[in-house]
Amino acid sequence: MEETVAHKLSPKDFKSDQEVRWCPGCGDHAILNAIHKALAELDYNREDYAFVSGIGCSSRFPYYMNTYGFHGIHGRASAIATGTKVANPRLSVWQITGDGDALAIGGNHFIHAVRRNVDINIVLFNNEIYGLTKGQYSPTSKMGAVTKTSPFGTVENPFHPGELVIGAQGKFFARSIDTNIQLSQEIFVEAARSEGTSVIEILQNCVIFNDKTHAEITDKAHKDDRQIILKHGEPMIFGKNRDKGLVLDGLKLKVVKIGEGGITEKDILVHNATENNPGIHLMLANMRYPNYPVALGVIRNVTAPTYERAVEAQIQKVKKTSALKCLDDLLHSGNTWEV
Amino acid sequence: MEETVAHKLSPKDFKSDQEVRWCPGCGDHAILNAIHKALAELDYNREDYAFVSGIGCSSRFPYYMNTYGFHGIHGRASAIATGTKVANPRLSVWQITGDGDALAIGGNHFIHAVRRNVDINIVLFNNEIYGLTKGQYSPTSKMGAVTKTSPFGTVENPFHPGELVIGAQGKFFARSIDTNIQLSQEIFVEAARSEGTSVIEILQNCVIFNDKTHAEITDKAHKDDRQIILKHGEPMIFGKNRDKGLVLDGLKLKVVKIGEGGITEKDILVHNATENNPGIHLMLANMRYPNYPVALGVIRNVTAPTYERAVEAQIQKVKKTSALKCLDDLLHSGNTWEV
Amino acid sequence: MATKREVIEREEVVIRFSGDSGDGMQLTGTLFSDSAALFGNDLVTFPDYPSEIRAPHGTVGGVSGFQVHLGHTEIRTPGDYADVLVAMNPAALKANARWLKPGATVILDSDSFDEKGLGKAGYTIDPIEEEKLNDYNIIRVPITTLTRQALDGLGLDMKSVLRSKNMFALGMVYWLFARPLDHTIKYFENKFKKRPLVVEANRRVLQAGYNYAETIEALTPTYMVSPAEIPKGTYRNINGNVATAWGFIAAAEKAGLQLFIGSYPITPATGILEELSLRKEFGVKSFQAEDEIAGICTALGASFAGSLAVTSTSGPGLALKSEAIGLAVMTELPIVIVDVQRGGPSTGLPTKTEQADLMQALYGRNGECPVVVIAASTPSNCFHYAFQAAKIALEHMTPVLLMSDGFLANGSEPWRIPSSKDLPSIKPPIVKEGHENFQPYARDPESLARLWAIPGTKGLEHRIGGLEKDALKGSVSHDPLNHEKMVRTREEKVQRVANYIPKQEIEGDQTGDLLVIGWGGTYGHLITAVNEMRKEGYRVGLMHLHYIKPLPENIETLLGRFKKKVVCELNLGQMAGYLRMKFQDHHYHQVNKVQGLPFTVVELIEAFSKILNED
Amino acid sequence: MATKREVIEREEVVIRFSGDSGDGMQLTGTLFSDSAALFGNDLVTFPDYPSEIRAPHGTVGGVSGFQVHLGHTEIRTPGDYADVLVAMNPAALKANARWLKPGATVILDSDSFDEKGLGKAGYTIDPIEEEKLNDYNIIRVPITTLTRQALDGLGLDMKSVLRSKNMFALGMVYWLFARPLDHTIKYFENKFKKRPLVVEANRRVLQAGYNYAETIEALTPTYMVSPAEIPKGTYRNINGNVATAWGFIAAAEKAGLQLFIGSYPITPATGILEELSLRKEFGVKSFQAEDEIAGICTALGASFAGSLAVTSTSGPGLALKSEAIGLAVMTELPIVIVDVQRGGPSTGLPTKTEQADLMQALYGRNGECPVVVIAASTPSNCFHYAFQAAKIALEHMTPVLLMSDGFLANGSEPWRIPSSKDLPSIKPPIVKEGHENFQPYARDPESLARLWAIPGTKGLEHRIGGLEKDALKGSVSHDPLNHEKMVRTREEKVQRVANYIPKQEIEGDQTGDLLVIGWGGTYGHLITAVNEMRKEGYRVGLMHLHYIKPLPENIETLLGRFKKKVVCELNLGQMAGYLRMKFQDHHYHQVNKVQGLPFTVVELIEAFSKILNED
Ligand SMILES: Cc1ncc(C[n+]2csc(CCOP(=O)(O)OP(=O)(O)O)c2C)c(N)n1
Ligand SMILES: Cc1ncc(C[n+]2csc(CCOP(=O)(O)OP(=O)(O)O)c2C)c(N)n1
Ligand code: SF4
Ligand code: SF4
Ligand SMILES: [Mg+2]
Ligand SMILES: [Mg+2]
Repeated sequence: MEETVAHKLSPKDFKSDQEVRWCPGCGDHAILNAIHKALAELDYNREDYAFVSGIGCSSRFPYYMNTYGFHGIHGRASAIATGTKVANPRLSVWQITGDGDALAIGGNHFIHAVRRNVDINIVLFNNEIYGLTKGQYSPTSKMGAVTKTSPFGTVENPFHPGELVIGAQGKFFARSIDTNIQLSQEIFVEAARSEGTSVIEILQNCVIFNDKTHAEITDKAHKDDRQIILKHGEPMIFGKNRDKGLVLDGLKLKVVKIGEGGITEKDILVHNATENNPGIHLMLANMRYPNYPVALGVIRNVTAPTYERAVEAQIQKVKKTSALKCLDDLLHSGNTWEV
Repeated sequence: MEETVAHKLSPKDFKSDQEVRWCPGCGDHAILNAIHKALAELDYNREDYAFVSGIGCSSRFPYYMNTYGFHGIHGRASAIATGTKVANPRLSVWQITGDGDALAIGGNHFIHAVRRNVDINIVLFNNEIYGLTKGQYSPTSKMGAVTKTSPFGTVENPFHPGELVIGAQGKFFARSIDTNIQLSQEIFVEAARSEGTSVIEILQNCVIFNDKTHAEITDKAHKDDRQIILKHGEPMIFGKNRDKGLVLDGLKLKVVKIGEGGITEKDILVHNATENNPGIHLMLANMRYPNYPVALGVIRNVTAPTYERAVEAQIQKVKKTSALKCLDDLLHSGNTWEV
Repeated sequence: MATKREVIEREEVVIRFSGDSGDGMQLTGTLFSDSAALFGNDLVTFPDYPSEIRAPHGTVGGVSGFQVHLGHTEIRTPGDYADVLVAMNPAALKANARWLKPGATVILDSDSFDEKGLGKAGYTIDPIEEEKLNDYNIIRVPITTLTRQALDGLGLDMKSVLRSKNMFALGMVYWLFARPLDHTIKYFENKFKKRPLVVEANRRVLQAGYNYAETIEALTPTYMVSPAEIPKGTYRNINGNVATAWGFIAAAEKAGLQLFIGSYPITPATGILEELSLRKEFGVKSFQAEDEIAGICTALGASFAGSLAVTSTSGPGLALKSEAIGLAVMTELPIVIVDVQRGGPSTGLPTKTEQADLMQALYGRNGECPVVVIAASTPSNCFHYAFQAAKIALEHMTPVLLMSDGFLANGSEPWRIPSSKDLPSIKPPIVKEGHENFQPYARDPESLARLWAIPGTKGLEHRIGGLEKDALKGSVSHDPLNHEKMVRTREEKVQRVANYIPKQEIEGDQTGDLLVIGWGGTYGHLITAVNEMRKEGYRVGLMHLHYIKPLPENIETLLGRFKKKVVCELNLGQMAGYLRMKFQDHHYHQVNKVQGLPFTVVELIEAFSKILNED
Repeated sequence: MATKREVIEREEVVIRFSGDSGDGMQLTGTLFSDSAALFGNDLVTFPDYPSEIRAPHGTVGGVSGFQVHLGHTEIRTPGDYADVLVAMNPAALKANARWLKPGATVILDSDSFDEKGLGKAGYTIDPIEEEKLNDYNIIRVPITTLTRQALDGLGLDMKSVLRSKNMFALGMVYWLFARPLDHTIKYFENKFKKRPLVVEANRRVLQAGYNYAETIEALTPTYMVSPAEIPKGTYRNINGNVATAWGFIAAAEKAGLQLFIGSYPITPATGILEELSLRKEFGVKSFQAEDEIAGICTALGASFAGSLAVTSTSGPGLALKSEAIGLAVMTELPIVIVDVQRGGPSTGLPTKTEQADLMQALYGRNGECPVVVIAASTPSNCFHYAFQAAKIALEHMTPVLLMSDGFLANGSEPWRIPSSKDLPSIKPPIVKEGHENFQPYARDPESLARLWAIPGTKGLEHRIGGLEKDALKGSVSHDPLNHEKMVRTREEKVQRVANYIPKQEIEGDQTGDLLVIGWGGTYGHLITAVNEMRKEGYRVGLMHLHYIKPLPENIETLLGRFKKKVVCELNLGQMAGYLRMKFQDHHYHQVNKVQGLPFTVVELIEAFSKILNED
């Protein structure tokens, strides 16, 4: 619930007095930057923000925000954030988490928050590694990744956060890249304004333990051809020359070249983030290089009732009809007798 | 890995000497029955089965099997089963679990087992309630369900097990109904023969705390019109008169009547359980009454490498190349010096 | 109604209803005890049921029981041995025969004592023979048949008919105690407002049982238990779980805060969550979490947001919450964690009572991680201690562990209803907008409670978390001396709670030969045993501990007043160990029992006598 | 190489390398200690680093240190105070100045002592002034500049150039101790086989540092520390985590079982999982689980399937494993749980050492839930105690908790390599096909270990689980007396382990005035302090406990031999409390420290003297 703000805030109003302790070059710095900017665009008072996190490099985030903050324990941020939001729905609650924090130890709370559609914004810093513990593989590390606990390569399929979110009935999923501050900022604003659980995956670079893990996609030379930035209501066009696009081929997506084989711009799929049926969003979220460009932007943004409002509504309804108004009423309800 | 069995086993060989302690009329009895029959069809020796469970009415299951059994703690069966299978891939490992056990407290281990594709068979007894603790809602209870902990109705979206399995990269998902012993048995056999994590959801009736929760679908009078039993390679036809079918309408499934509007049998979709792209399986798993018939049978069965085999393979590979053959080699590896 | 009754006046009587899990014994017992309470008796009840929902019909494992101890005098325990046993089948007899007083009255459903029934219960010869009950007052009644007859023509299906057998037995028992039926009939009228047929059926069967008892005359003598002389006031029956839930509602009202409970169902604690889920009219936010960890973590989030936060569980769930309790200790947020203990270890005996989580409550966390530990001791005083737990948590900014157990949770007793205005106030150290030089870890110099600035309060934005905190600013600090200071401060803060709680009292003799020490749900049995001993001329006192960490400051003085001390617990000696750590200079005897059952008064008296007679 | 050296012979020297987290101090220290070990010195190392990966450059919070204590005599601690400090920046000086011996040598990178560097470290005046180091041997060297010059023309990028500064400092230190460079050069040749440029760069800078030290002559006198006189044998350096991992590999080989580890990374325990993940050649199945609960539960599944099962963690992870440890106790499956303790409570001080998980290890579970608790005391004896933990778990069919800590885990020392054939055998009670009348809870009458029938074994199919078990059949039992019997049996089984472990020994005086009692990673400091006291004529003994539950049977006798006892721990007194519970008749003094740091020998001696001088 947005309240009137006395003076417009600026990004630096959100910087805390704590020294930022991430490694130089870490992608986290840029994300912090984007959040500072996004909050300055939103209409909450500073005291109405609560940043909640688990444990990990990324989870140090709340210390760097001049708002209320709660640096939790590993994996439990979704639960803490849920409790905070349900207790006080007027707060703007943000969960900051890593791929390990959210999807390894915290996987269960994560999918349950998404299922319940609690109105929190979950920013998932996906560096495909455990940074803070110095370089073990995570549930998003690519199959075969060589890390300190997989010296011969991992033998497990990674989770794809978007796919898991949809499997858990997610209503909002977006993706950005640490270095694309502008896009991240836009997404954060849209996420904050959308009610319900918003999950934003940020492809983040850990310079120390997993440098360049996203380089195939983020590399300057190729990024325009390997990324597609989706915008609701706009055709799915990408490429350095904006001459590539996505179409449906049966039940699958296909990359086509505009102008080749008779394809024109109007053959290209138009992105509808608000479509309730998750089928196409699942396909978009799952697109991977080299077969497809990787989708960025808001992939899914569907309106649905939020958990904390339903809780409040139920309370209001019962309050209206119940005969019990105070503790004494309760104590004397039902069978009593005098001695 | 199947071994030679001296004599063919019969269902009653799998009955343990323990009294079955479920309520009379509970759907669990029929499922037990179906498993006894399915095992008699398979080619494992009795001592090569391990049944692992969590806590719940359903989780008492291992006591009723004359095989190796491990009644674990609430929610952790997927992890225990994973450890058992990885430690000894020759065992046929079955996890028996409830909707609370697997999807509430056990949700994380569940999705991680599915992601890793460990070759275990997970039988999920979905009665949409916590039976053993006497009737609280579960993560699969329908929105609005009135239970002991939701006296005014729940306000949360239920998980759909099939959808969650696909979100976690599931390779095998099937659905049956407690009372359809024949179908359950067939599915169990197919699940056991398919390598990787097989998840089988059984719509189970809890006569005491959630009686008739699936009745809309299972009711004899309507079941043929409200269920569709999918078989790989066969058209998706259903209905008392087998005159209804499924077709694709853009990206969505549609129910049609054969013979109406020019629709003939060959227009009906043919079920391909082995299609890697999960899109259509997601739609099939998500079909719900009254818009659609509920899909039963094996909805998805895709071949992929299993975790435990990859682990073994990596060990074999390293063993071949490593210079260290025994403990003494290890102790003396690297820098040592004499005094 | 002309039969003349032979009536015996009794100070107290114990009756046990017992039958198959599906026979409705819990309801029967509850209805009987409600009537007894309305009549003015003091009473204590004890439900005892298997962990399966419906264990195999007719087997000993499937027997469900409900014991009621009612009296003209003060009643403290559900009674060791029964005067009257209702046994709906042979298994019920088998399970309970050893708990009968010599010569007790046993009402049997003779219809169920057929070959099949006897076989299922494992009887090979005549059960009365096998149990050596020949001299007892055995009343064989074809309850099933008579119930069927009573309902003849009403058009009920057989399942419903059989389901009302219990009302026949209850009717007989009402006659036996000369109690009116109206309360029970009213219960059905209320409960089945929209199903008059069900009301009528229950009424008919109840009346039939009553009439039958009157007719057969086998039940003379009947018992007369006059109303108890207890303090004036308005009373109600209450069990421990409901009392706990209401204690929190009371505390929230007194503190002016919203009540939030984040919990996951687990026997025997679920009742607390269930009761609070009903209380939406008080704005209670009850959150059924995906697991116990989420239960406490959502509660911590709510505490951070300014609610009175509670999480309730039993032993295995407490184990899961360990790590998050550590976070509560480090962030110094108020929260109450309720542990309704059950038989352990592991899943153990989920429906049985035990006191073996004490060490876990005190120490089951990584690092030096002190919390306040409080234990209730009767079903009704769960209200008081839940209230106190919340008050301490909020005023001292600390997690508080409230210990209950299966015996308290499900047991019930009449409770004199307090008035909201007589409850103490609760004043958490909440800071408001405009507070100058706010430091999140600045403390009240007396209590050492830190200040509580709630999100939404302008100008007090700050960050908390699980890493070690700077002693004032609350920011992360790795400074060695700050760490030592904070470790000692957290411990000291908990110790200082001792300045805010009542001194320990001793019941019975204030000095003497034997000090009985107990805690938790054993209170009723201990005080009864102590009183019996004193009647026999022994000089015995009872020190029943409610505040366990910190202990009241006068404990050591009190210990010195008795020659011998004995610590009685339903575990292997956890409180005894704790006292040895704290007050090493005293010698402690132990009485321990780990059977998933309460003590019996008889075994306590025997143990005390033995200790007194040793040198 | 013509300069004549002024050489001082020293029994022992302490050197500390210190710089920014990114300065490679851990590697520098490790290389130095490897060389010292190869040279024949005895030594102990102690790494000390912040919990951020790269805390802000140049700040005190971001300083990473590595201390080496080497000697001609037996070395037991990393040393309280340093003879030589290498400080790569002002923050490193600031963080370590208080740990210098009077007159110590300090090597500074003068390039980093510019205004910016001083500011970041919080120096406002000349640091030498501020730290009162004027009388110290301060060697200012423009290390950055000299490194750059040494690499001139090699074509390295600036980042790589700066990254090899540490080798310049190391080269200087090698000269200072007259140690050869070849071991370190070989290390680089091996490590960067495919990057000869990197090898060359490191070699050049190392040599440059060496040469520079020789040239400036500021470093005279140099130290001569002769090889130690230690038992003959083959030695290697080993840290506690690797030693632990190898202990399990050894146990698996001796037991003829597959080794399975199910773990989740957590500082400072991760090294065990990492080391075992490397050991595929021994068939180790290392499973990185999704969390700590899955870590232990997969291990339990593997134990059920017949593996030697291990799970490793630190305090917060142990808290999460509590419930599953209960399951292991109830199912009586063998498993070793390693707890590498760190500063707590909650997330606490993750990279610092502490001993505050003892109570959690002993009691942190619901119900009466006994496990064997063992603690290692030096980096290298982690091998022995891991082996013993596995042996006890397997032979007694019980969970065993092995306690280590951050100090042991990361610290290293030379270790005389044992031979596989000298290790004891391990014989778990595995039953084979054809075993007659198999009962899953039948026990060895001596040890009370139950039989172990492994899935896949024909004819021995059975079920286990967390509900209370029938004493023989292992099926579910709610029988009250069976429960009491099983609770006592599980406790007794753990107690009987005392019959299979060595008697407790005392080091130093066998009777006397003061018995110092310790456990875990404090051993080195305690024995050094005890030896110092004895040199001064006091009659002091050290009782360092490795077997904590059960305690060896002769403890009480030993306690009686000393007038005073003092329990020394890095917590608030957990072992002291435990001893009070167990041996109430003795009075225990306490020395406690909770700063995330080991004891210093000096503070121990001071505390002991005080206790001895009190009456
Ligand atoms: C209960 C518990 N288990 C394990 C840890 C150790 N731990 C801290 S952060 C972390 C993983 C961090 O990875 P991620 O969430 O991806 O964050 P990143 O550091 O990469 O930003 C682990 C395993 C812990 N602090 N607590
Ligand atoms: C740690 C823990 N938390 C809670 C419980 C209580 N508990 C036992 S079973 C159960 C839920 C059972 O529901 P489900 O898994 O759906 O099984 P069902 O009984 O319906 O077959 C719960 C909450 C427990 N035993 N352990
Ligand atoms: S270790 Fe990686 S994720 Fe962590 S702060 Fe450094 S660069 Fe960032
Ligand atoms: S309570 Fe429900 S699920 Fe449990 S045994 Fe009875 S009918 Fe089955
Ligand atoms: Mg990460
Ligand atoms: Mg269920």
